[in-house]
Amino acid sequence: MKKAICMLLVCALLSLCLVGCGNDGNSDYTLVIGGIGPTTGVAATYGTAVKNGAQLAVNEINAAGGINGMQIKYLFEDDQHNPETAVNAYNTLMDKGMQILMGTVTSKPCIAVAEVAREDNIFQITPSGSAVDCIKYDNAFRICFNDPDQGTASAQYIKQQNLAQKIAIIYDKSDVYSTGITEKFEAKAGELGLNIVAKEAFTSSSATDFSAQLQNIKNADADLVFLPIYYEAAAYILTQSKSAGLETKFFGCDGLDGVIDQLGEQNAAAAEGVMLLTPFVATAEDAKTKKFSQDYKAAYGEMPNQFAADAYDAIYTIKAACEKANVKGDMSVSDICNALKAAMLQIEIDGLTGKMTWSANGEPNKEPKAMKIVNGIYEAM
Amino acid sequence: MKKKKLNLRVLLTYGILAAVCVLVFVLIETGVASRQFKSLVVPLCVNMMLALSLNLIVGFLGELTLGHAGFMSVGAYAGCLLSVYLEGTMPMALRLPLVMLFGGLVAALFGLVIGIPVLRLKGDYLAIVTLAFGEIIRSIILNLDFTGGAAGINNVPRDIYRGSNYLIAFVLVFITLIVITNLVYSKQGRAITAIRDNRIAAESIGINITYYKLLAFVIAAFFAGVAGVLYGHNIGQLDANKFDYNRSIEILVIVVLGGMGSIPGSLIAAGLITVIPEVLRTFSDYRLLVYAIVLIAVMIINASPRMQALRARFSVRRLWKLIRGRRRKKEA
Amino acid sequence: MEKTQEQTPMLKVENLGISFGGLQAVDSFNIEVQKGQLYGLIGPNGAGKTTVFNLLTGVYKPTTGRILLDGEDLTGRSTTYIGRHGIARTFQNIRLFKNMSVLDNVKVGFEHQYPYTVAEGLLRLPRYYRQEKKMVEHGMELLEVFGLQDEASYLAANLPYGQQRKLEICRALATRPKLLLLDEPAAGMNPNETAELMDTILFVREHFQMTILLIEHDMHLVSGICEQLTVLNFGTVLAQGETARVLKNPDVITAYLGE
Amino acid sequence: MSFISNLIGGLSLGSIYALIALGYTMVYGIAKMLNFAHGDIIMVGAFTIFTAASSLGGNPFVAILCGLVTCVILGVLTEKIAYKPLRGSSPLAVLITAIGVSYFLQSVALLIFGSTQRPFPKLFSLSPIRIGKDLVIKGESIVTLGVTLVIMAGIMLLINKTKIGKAMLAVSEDKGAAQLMGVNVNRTISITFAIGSALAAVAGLFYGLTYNFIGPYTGSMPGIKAFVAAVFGGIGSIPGAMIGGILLGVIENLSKGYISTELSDGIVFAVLILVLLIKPTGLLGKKIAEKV
Repeated sequence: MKKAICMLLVCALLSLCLVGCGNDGNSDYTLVIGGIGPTTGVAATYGTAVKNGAQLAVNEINAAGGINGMQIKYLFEDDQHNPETAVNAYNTLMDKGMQILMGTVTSKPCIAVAEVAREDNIFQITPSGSAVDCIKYDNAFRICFNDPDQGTASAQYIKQQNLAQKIAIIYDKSDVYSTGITEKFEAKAGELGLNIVAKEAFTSSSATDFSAQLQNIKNADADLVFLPIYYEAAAYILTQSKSAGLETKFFGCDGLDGVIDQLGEQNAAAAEGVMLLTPFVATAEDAKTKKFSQDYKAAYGEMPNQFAADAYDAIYTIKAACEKANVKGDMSVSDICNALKAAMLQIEIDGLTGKMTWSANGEPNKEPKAMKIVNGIYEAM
Repeated sequence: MKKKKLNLRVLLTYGILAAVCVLVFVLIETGVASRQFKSLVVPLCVNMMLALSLNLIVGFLGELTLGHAGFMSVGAYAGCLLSVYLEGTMPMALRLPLVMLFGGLVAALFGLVIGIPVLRLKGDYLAIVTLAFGEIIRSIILNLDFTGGAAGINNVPRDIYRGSNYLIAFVLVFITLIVITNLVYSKQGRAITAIRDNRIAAESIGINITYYKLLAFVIAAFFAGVAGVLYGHNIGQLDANKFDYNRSIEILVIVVLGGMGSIPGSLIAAGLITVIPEVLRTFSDYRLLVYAIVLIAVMIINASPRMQALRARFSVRRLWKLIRGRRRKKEA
Repeated sequence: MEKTQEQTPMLKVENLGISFGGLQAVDSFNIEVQKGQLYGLIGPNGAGKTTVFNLLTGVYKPTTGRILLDGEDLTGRSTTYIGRHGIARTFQNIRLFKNMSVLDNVKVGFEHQYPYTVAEGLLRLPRYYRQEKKMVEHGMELLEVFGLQDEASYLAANLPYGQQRKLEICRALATRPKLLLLDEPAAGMNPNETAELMDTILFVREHFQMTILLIEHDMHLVSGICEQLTVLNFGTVLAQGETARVLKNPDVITAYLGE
Repeated sequence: MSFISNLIGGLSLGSIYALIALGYTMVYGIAKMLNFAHGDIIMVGAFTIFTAASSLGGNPFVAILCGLVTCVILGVLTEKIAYKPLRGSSPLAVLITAIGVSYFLQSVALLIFGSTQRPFPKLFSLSPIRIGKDLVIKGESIVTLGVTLVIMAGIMLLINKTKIGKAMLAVSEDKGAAQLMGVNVNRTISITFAIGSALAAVAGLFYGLTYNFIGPYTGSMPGIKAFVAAVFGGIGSIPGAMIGGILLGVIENLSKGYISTELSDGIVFAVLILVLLIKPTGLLGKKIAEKV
């Protein structure tokens, strides 16, 4: 009998989420943009940045009259960096009448959602899902660079500038972003005749202590360490390499942006001389970035990172494409998607992360900028 | 007398579960159910299978393992890789059962190979060693080429997600439920429970401890493997990081929440643990906070000795007896 | 005396010994129990009686000596093997399968008598039903012998103490042993219960033609039913022989009463 | 040279594990529960010190005191609210509530401090020791190792020589019997949690000092590793936890240095399994012979 009651309880809960998600019907005057990303769990930093960065853009656009006269209704759901949860989040958003998807933030969940989004033929633009498969269908576009391109570009840049003879790599074995870049970097480096003397891995479960990796690099006598990783782990590596007396150059990709703030004033010295190829730096001097960084800091109490900038650009890209395609509130999700797909190839965005155009495969065409940290701020190289 | 009662309980579990399945089917097919509701169905079934199989080890054999997700991942990778390989060569109706069986068997094989050395250990030592094996499996998968490393496998056919194929998940849950129930109420199941209750006595009456421990371990691993294959064919991708010890702990939470050694308990708790975080989406930022509080509260209400005594006093069965007793008195 | 020569004894133990880290717990222990005999093993606390049982059932492996059951050498065999091949026991501190029903406790004892495979059980093939039915019938028969048939569906943990003891014997008998070892069956019982237990033990011997070796402190029980006795003191045999004679042995009296 | 360097790196990693494992074992050995939230109490301790140091003018001792007090109160409160009602039911039930508490603390920290990691204040300036050209020993590591040793000795003294220690031992053996002998079981368990949580605060301090960054999920991985270390050393054994922690760190670092950084997670666990198969009750665990 107790069992029966419990089973009923489960049913009641299930039906609660059944009832809880009705469509509010009259969406004539709003455009519903959904966002998905991790706002809890170990990847929460990235999801939160995207959520906030996009929110800033939405606020600006709504204050300025919206898109084609429609106000944006911006909904964001947590996926805990889990593909299964991401699909649940996606369906929840669909229940709430999402018309355009801005997401998801991390690669693996993004790939899972891309599969479902294609079936619905909803327009998807991911700010930061950098794995190749994230946008393998024609309804999906992205703002960030993809992983292989970053690997190739980094190797090319190091060769061109003749930055190093002996290169070491520290990468995150458990992360797609990191392994994706590393793979292509190695291939390109081999092609260009760069000498990789050490390839050191870590995983998400051992991402705080790098003494052994640094010792190995020291033994290999490398003069540059390539860091295709995010800034949190990089912060550990940089501080520990200082205290281990390792004196090499460090070179990273867009994931490294944010490292100055992560290190904070007390560890600022550790960031000196770090180089990175990135489309965005929060301390850049142009008016747009300045305003964005100020607004972001005012609203959320910390400096924006590249994720926030990508998300901000994603919303403005959606705006531009909608205006180009003259998207109207009464269009179906699929119609919007078809219109936007065409429009994406025609627009050009001058965003925080550079001037972008898109090709039909969904990849952005933009130039990374090479930066170097000097006296605690980024300087173009 | 006793036999009948037992059958009744089992049949009641089957019946209620079947009724729920039919209800869910009707809700989805008539379009009443939301998409969120539909997308929860298969993850719920996966959790039910995992919980039922882990319950065999934790609840009936009485050993704590923290590596169940490891078996799930082995099965998932084996089954899904085979499925990718076979896709296009045979119809889904043939391929799916084949790859599920394959995934389950590979996981069972791992259960056997790992079980032989580790089942000598007891209690927390066994827990740690199984956790270690789970992490070793993850580490190996991340380092192998054919498993895709960190990128995982992204082209698993998403058969289960499509159309009404979630019904396959229902069938699998039923198979798991029936097999586990049949095992528990058989000679082998009694031996397994006897080992839990008193290993020394069980040994003294000629029960082969190692054999039965392995049997429980292997069958549990088998269904964890099948659950993994089901998971892969729903989400379309595999990622070794999603099968870490946290996942094992999540399954353990379900088993303990539902009551160790309680089969319907596992089913109900799987429902709660899958559905609650989604229902709590309305709390947005406070979602996991509320989830934590709910988990602690349910645990205390469900398992604390004082609450159990209280519940026994006000149980439906007791009330029923009371009413019947009165009626009898009246008749007299 | 002639009898022993013409038939093999049910249990023959030669020169059995074990030491735990230098401590000789049992030393050159010899015993011969004939078929159908009721044999007592007594001795002061810590004399090594339970250790002998643990040696006989393979819980401990002896450092010296041999154990022969009905002619078969069981020395060094596993507990499981011995349990399966003819020695069943009860425990000083009752060890039932507490969260299982009374009937199930007995059915577990049928481990090797009504076999069916895992597949037959999982698929509920005919043999499963046949064998389960036999187990229930046989189990209920056994329970009836001990007057436990009405409690068959109770959880073992919920039985009163005396009935738990009986159930343990019942479970041991379910394995169809050649030799039954009872470890202090009367512990914690009042005189009435002990008297009843004595009847039960005698009945078991008659009904199942069982050979029984028992450890007991209760001298009333020992002198009442045991035909032969071995007295252990500090791990060695102090006296051996017919009950009445052994109990009169001055060494035994000293060992029990102190000097 | 590089071997010694790797060894020193391992020792410094291991001493952090050991420090956490000591607190873990304290609760584990006496209250007989796996406190999965221990790692998160470390995180709370670190954040409290972080907050106190940045808002109370930066006196390190005041900040540390704040951390200690907060953790002790938190530890005792969680025991009273979340664990005590479950005393007497299965130890696994308590394990699950501990996981709930762990989620709870993480979510609260996430809501208050956000997901971004924070740089931990350098409360003391400890200069590294250089031996020769290549050998560098971090000051923090030496202090951590020293503090861990002192704490280990302290706990052993407390347990073996004081009245409350005897009470703890009694409670760990048999709660019911201890109660009958006049031991106040509730108080003893509260004190155990208080000490365990205070140790967590200390661990939080040294974790922060050594690794420089803290976030809401900082505690979970070290928590698991410490659990592993405690079991590795033998459940309930204080020196076992210490040795288990240090060995875990050393094995981890040497396998990274000499075998493969890519497989190091797996190697560490493989060594652990091997050791446990040879010594099924851990390095220093007592072999409890079941009385038949």
